[in-house]
Amino acid sequence: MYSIATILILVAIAVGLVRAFRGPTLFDRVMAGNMIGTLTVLLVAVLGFMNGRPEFLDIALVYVLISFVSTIAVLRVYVSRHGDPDSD
Amino acid sequence: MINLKHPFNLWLFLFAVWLMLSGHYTPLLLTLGLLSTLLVVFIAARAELIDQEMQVVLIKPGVLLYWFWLAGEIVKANIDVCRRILDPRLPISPRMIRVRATQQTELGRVTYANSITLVPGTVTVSVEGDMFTVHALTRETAEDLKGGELDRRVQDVEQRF
Amino acid sequence: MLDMLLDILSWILLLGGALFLLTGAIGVLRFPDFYSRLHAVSVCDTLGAGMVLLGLMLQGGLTLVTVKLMLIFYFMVFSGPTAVHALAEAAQVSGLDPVEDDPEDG
Amino acid sequence: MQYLVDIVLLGLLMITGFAIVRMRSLLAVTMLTSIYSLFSALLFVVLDAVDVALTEAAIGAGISTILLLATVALTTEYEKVPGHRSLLPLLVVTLTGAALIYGTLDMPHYGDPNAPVHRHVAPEYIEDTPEEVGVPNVVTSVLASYRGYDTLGEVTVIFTAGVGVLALLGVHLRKRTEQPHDYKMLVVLRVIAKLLFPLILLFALYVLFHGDYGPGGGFQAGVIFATGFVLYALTHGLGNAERVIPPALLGVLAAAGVLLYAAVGIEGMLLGGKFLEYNVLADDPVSGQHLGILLIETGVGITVAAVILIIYFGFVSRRPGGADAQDPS
Repeated sequence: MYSIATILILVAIAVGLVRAFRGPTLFDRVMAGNMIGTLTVLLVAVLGFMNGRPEFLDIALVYVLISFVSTIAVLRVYVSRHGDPDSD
Repeated sequence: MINLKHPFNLWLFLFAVWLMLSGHYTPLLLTLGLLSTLLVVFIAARAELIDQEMQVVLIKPGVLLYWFWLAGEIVKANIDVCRRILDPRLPISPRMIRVRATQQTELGRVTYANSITLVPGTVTVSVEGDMFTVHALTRETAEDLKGGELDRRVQDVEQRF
Repeated sequence: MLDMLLDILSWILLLGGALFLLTGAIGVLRFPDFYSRLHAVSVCDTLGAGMVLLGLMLQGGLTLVTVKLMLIFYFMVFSGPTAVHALAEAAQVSGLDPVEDDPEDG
Repeated sequence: MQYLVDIVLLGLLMITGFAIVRMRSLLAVTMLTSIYSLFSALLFVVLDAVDVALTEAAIGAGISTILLLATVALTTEYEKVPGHRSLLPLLVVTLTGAALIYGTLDMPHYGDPNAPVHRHVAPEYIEDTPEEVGVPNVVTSVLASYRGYDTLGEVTVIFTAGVGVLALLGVHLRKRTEQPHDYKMLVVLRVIAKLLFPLILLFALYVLFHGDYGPGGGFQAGVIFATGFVLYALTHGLGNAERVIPPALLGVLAAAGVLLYAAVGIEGMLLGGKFLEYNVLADDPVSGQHLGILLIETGVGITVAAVILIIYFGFVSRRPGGADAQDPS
């Protein structure tokens, strides 16, 4: 069961990664990164249970807190610099 | 009801979080926990963060009811959005709408804004004073939000923080 | 008996949550513009994450592990929508226009 | 199952790596780098290297992304399209890679109990830790106790990095043009950051003091602590952040951490032991070890947090809207 959940989350990460590559704007990439962050947190938790090592949860907690800060940082840097969205 | 406006109560709250995280209740670690929480309260006080708005982190009975109601709304909205994702025949009709928030305090407005975002189908795009710009995925979610039930409930829960 | 029921319930939550996560990811890929994709991210952040964590909590039982899962959920409830809102606001400030259906009655 | 997860994650890592090379927008590259480090942290989790995973989580996804962004903000946003053919570099890289892969053929398999690394000092560390050091997390006992010299060296390196950044960028104490309206707009961010800030700091301290039992220790704790302050600076303005923790104090703290570490070592000598021998710090060796590890981890945490904040403030305070990016001073 944990394995099925793991596989589903991995597929979801891969799908999110496609959006991160495609863009087209920077915001799409940040959004994809943010979503992959959430998925990673959950995957770490599931893997912790699968391997019987629930102390993995500390890592998940760090992620929740840290990935929030880095998302905010990208947006603050971008908005303080620019007017128009980046399309590449 | 404890009020986190007071530094001591913030300390109490943080110490409770420490106990939940730690899992080791030896004298040494309890002392370190005491020192850590005191340090954090000191920094928070220096940063002028200890005020009424800290309250929202507490889970109180009146507020809990609101969260449960919101959780129900979130589940319903999720199922709707997921059907639209998976079934190409169900159209989406995205739009930007503006709604007025009737909450008195900044905290109330933030709660409202984040509640809107939490419910899939609506995302708060910007907050200017009491006017919110919201992106809605479909006409129905937009109408729902304009109906103002969420706004009323947040206004109600605002008094209980 | 109760144990088994809880076990089954937790599997349902775990798998259901994972399916919601996948659906959200597909939505992020499939929806036509940035703003509508945000709604798909919300699906992941709310129901997907919530169900997976709840499923794990049932597996953890009344232990400190469950408390930590609750803390993760608690942080997510605060940080998830805030990040999505910050993204939307940044996009709007930088002038990214949404694709709109009949905006005149919006 | 284990292998499947390994292979998928490695694949995702590789794809992300290629995408990073191909992209020209540096902000997009920064985003992908942070995704890359999410994957590598996941890989560490799968490989059971919990401490490394925690470090990667705190640094790769957090502070290094933030510092990269600060750098991009100071310099330029697009990578120049190279004017030359990249055929020769490709050839060199391919050959080196092939040589490395050829080299791995002689290496023992992953997890082989007869591999040289598992037969040298590692078994001693693992077997003797419970009675000699008495902490459940062997990684901590190796880093902080058996190899305390190395860690002291590393902390000194970090301290030096902080000094280097100070020397290059300086801390600009001139009055910055803060735009208060800029922060008024961010109601939601500001309120939520206010709630999360104390919790992040508390979590950092939890990681610091529980390094003996689970993943974590001074290094990770310092990074998380600094990230908390970065969040505060992002949402409440740099001016406010510098008021809460003045740059002058940061310099003192960075030095104090290293000094605390070294002082623990010298205290050991004064009490009749060797440098960084913790056994003599208390009546019985195990509690002496415990105390010593706790103190040096605290020292590491203080230095790391202070240096990261020095670097962050150093970068960001040079940028009132990116206008002085070309300033040659």
